[in-house]
Amino acid sequence: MSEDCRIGVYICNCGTNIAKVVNAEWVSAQVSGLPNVVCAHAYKYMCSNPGQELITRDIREQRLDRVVVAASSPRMHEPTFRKALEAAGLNPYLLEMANIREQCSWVHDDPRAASAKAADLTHAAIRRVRHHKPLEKREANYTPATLVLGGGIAGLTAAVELAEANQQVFLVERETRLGGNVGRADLTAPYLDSARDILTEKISRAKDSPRIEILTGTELVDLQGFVGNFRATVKSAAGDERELPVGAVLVCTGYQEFDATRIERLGYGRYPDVITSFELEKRLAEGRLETDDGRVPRYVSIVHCVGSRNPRYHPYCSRVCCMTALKYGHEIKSALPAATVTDIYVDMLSFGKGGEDLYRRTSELKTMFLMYEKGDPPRVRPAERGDDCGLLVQVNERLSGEIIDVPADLVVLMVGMEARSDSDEVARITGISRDPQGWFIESHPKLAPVSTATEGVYIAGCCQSPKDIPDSVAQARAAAAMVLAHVARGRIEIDARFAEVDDDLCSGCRMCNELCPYTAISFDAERRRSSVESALCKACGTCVAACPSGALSARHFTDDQIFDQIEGVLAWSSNR
Amino acid sequence: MAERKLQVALYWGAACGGCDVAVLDTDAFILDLAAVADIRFWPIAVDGKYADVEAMADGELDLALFNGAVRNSENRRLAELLRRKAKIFVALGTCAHMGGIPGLANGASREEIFKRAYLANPSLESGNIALPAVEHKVPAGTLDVPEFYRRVHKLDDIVPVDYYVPGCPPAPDQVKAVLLAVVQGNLPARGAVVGCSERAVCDDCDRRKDEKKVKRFYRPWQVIQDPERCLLEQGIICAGSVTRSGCGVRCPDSGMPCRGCYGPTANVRDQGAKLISAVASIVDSRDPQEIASILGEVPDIMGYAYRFGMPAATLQRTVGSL
Amino acid sequence: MEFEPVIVGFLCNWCSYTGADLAGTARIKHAPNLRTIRVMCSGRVDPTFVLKAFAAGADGVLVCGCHPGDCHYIEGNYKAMRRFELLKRMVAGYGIDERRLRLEWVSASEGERFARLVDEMTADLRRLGPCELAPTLVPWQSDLGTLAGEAAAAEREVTHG
Amino acid sequence: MVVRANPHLIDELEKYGAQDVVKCYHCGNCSATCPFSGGAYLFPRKSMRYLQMGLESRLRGTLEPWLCYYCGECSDQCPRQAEPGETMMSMRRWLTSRYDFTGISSLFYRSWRAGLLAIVIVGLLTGLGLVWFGLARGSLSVYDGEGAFLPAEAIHRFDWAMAAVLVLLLGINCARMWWFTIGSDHGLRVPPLEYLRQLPRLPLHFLTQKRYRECDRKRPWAIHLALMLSYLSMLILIMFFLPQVQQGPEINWAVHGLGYAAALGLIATTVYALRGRRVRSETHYRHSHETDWIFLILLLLVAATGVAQHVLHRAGLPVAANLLYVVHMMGVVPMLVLEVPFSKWSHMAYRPLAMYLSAVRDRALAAAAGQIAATGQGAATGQTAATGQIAASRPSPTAQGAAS
Repeated sequence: MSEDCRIGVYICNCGTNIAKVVNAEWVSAQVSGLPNVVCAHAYKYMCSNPGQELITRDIREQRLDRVVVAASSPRMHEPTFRKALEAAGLNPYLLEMANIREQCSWVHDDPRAASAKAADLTHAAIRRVRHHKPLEKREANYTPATLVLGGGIAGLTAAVELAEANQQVFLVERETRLGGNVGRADLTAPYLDSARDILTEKISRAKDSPRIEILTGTELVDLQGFVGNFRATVKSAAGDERELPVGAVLVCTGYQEFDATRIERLGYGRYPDVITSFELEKRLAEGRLETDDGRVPRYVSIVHCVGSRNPRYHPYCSRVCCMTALKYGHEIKSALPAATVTDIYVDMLSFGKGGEDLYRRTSELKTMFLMYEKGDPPRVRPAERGDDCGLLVQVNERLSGEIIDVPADLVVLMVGMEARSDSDEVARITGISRDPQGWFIESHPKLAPVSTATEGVYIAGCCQSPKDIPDSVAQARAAAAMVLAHVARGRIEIDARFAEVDDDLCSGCRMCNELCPYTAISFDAERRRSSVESALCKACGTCVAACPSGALSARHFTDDQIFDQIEGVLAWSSNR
Repeated sequence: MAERKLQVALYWGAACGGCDVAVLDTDAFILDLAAVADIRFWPIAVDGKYADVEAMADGELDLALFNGAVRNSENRRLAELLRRKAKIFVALGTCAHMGGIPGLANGASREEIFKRAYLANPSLESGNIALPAVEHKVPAGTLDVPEFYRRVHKLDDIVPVDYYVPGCPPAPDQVKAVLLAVVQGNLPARGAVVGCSERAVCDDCDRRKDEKKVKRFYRPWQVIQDPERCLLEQGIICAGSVTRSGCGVRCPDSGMPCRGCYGPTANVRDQGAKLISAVASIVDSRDPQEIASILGEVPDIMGYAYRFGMPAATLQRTVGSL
Repeated sequence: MEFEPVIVGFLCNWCSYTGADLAGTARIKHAPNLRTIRVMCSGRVDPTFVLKAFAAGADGVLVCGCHPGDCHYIEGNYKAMRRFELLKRMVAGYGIDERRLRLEWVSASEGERFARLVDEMTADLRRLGPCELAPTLVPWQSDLGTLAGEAAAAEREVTHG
Repeated sequence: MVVRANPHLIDELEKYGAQDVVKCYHCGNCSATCPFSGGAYLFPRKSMRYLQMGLESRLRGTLEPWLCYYCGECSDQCPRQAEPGETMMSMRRWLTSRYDFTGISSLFYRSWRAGLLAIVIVGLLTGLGLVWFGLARGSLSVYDGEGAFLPAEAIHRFDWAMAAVLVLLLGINCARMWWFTIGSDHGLRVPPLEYLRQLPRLPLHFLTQKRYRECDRKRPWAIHLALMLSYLSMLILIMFFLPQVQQGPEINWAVHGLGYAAALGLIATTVYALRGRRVRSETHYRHSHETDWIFLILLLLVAATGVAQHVLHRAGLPVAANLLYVVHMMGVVPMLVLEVPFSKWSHMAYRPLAMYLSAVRDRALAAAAGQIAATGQGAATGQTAATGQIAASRPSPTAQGAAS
């Protein structure tokens, strides 16, 4: 604490916004006698230019080295007043704000109680600001190379996009071929274009680009460093390791399909004519739409939501299956016009461009649509003697309330998407968090859909959640744009607020190591000390709260600052 | 004439006597000490009367070592007296430092303690039930008994303390080092905790520390422990991480978790709060029910958190509420 | 005059503090008894802060964070949840009524919920009265009378019982 | 009970005029917009569902198609242009063919050519018979009285004989309708008195079409009522007053006045309907099955020739009048013989009967629910009781109609 610091206190009337309920003059009088307070003013509009000039003038003339502004929420005007401090040559972090508008005058009616609260909050700010220290933002270089993890449609798109902008790309794919799950499909919904056409174009552009180094049969085994300065270690199938210096990592690792044998009553694995959507894709692509024993199916039943939207398996919607199933309706009908197609679904989710139209067109092909209760999937059993079909699908049909048997020669299961079984490993290496279903979590569901908690690591495609090709491509391009924005700036700025370890106090207990969601804390096994990589730290302070020996501290949210704030808000309440 | 000998007093307040034994455990050193010091007052080892101390001039003693907490008016009287008479007043051992084991009595009110000790005790004999009274009239006159305070106090709640030597008991080597420092006049700034490390026990503990994630907590007897691995990682609540080192890692080395007798490190304000914060932080679950059931296995939170420091805790328990 | 409790609130910057600001911009009136301290994350709330607030005279402490799964720092609120599990037992161990300490999830959009939460807790604390801690070094003769009566009763029990 | 789906039922119904059933995705707008849908009778959606799923036995047992008058509101509101109104219409055709035990109905609906051929054959046979009968007994130049070519008494007897046959055929079909909808439902116990108690509904609905009036659109009801009353008047005149009708040449206003009004009504409404169907002026005219055209043209033909022979008779042209009378009868006979039991005219009987049977069914369900509640079985069979209570507390539109 700076014992002899000089604090200026400014209480804003905000026109009548604050003054209507809070007596700013009274608050000013209350705090003016507090230790270290050199001057205290109430003013009409602190955020106005004259208001800011009041601060800058006092800083110069009264040699202030701390400033408290009691006004609106710091979320609103902290940047404004920090600039004012900077303008007067004071470090911007020597400011503290008391929120007496949003959290006081706007929500209270009683002037007496509101003024008392405003005084308490201002008092706390004064107590706190004494512990503030000048903090400096820092900068680091940015390595203009990018690691793209995964060679599916999202990874290919991002890699090509970055290469077109003259950036070096390392495209790492665990499998031996590029293309991912899109490469397993025949046609795409809703316009029935060939999946192969879509892919071939991307793959050849990637292969032709001199800026893309394609590393198939390779996986990421380690990632160190921070945004702009990562060191990625990749390992080939042969066991060769290689370190790649990159500025950003795009994770596009995709999904895996649900294992349909888990839902026993669907009969997958028991009856050869119960097949998955991917198996049907293969038959369609080969032009061999027939049953296991080579017959032409007269009845084809398509069961939706296999593994999806079912609390026992996956609660979410896999998003592409409805459209794919409708697509099958078309493909089956065009291959076998006499066949009857039955779509057994939970809800038909035909959102998005062209979706509703595909649904309508498929229903016009006389597809029979049956609705089942989620959590009560249909039961498949062999047909009885005398039936004109191989299987019977028993459906508890929701719209009619009837239990019906549907004839089937081929049952197609629309297996849902699930997080890859290795997603935990990828998440651990790259410092991404996963939701309870294993999907990678974005920074903000609406405003930062491809960023992650680790700056410089982006996600695109189905590794984030199930999505269709257009959405995957859009995300991939968005992630590429995020990378290019960093490249354009050339350098990265590191926040002045972060946690730090006092090396003299750390006993190497490792309590904090696993707490950091950003893997900013590393442990030096030789010295037996933990340390924080400040560029990775986002200043949440959870490690500080846990540190049992008080070796960790949070810059700008230190224990001292908060303790004095606690004392400050309560100092007057007991004798008021 | 030889240099003036060091004038020394030792006293015990609410204590078990272990600290006095720790002083004796310095073995032959105590004789060396006697060579350079006059032990003016040490009730456990040397005969002496309070009146002798009262008769001393203020500041006449160079060093007073006070072990034990302040439980009653006699403890207080002697603490104040020795403080006045001594140039250097040292809180020796955990009880004087933080309240120690006697401090656990702050978990109960004075009335509860009295009831248990004097009214509802199976060993009481009929016709012999009495409560201690400060003054008691007998035919020969009035007997006075020290007043039993509402709660146990650490020494510096009562009088200013110059140095703290933590430990229950302090390690003899550490006691020796402190005495030597006084003799040699090689003392740190007043108010310091001496005879220990700035870091936590983990720093000196040789057990292997990995990443901490705990799914279940055990009491030491419930599990066969890996002697090489951090006890906390095995689910045994060890206070080593919230406790100053200096003891020589005696407990963890012998398979028992640290109980925290050396007190918190300098930056930690509340050892118990930090212990629960750290222990809870490493629970490996995000499910509220599972978290509750894992942490539900931890018994007697107040005992674990404040085994040696209840009188030094941030909050002092409301009287009579338990 | 009716007793007015003082509540110290630790609000996370991203959800709860923003939610409290939203209550302001929406002019949702609520009790003026909360004194907010902004922290970056509910995971920053060291149990010591809560004990300190009680020790400094707070009648109640409210810790607010993002809803589980919604934490700006991914899972800081889960750590707050875990610590709270032991902290509430510790606070009870101090003899403090459990209603004086609450951990609640308030998102950035829950201005209304925040306001009702503050009202509800204020009302609870008004009923409970001030949170008092142990006075120090109080002479014990004051309650000797009651214990002496009990001693006499115990004596009779042992003699005749 | 598990029922087998028949994916081909839709194909079958398409022959009866079903349109775009496959487009329906069960949003329920149609049922929400229909003023009659409610209680135990939710349509058109439920019927659409049975049809899409091919639950033939379920569909055969429903009364819903008959409770619909095809105002067309549902088809207009359908977001997918699935034409529920027209589907209900086609289901009425299909049900007519199911009620008919001879299979003739099915044949006519599935092949309009066969229907037309039958009409032509019956018409020709009628013509030949009447000419043979007329020439054997009287003279072509005498219209009425002594030596008349087609004496009114003889025609009257013929009409009654024909009517007896038709009533018998229709009666059997009505009995089958009862069996499909109520009789074969073993879970349903109808208190016999209810059949009597609900009986007044039959003439009420037959004569007033009062339910049709409850549709939001009034014009179709007015046209339908005019057509129906005109036809009924004409039927009464012919069945009971044929000799008086045929007397001439003077005009007996007591009889003929009604006849003129009826003829005018018939001609005006059929012309209106034909024009409507041609230009698709209203929703329910948008789709026309071949049998609709045949029916309307035949009706117009019969009405026109009836008027013409009457006028010619008054004009003192007995030969022409007699010849036209034969032509008239060549239309009347096939119209009655083929349309009444086997085709469109049968709805005259089925629709009021459906109103009546649905009311009976409602009462039976309400009684069952009451009994369950009274015997305290409600707790054990909560589901049934609850369903029953819903049926009881929310009477179907038919029951409401009766109450008002």
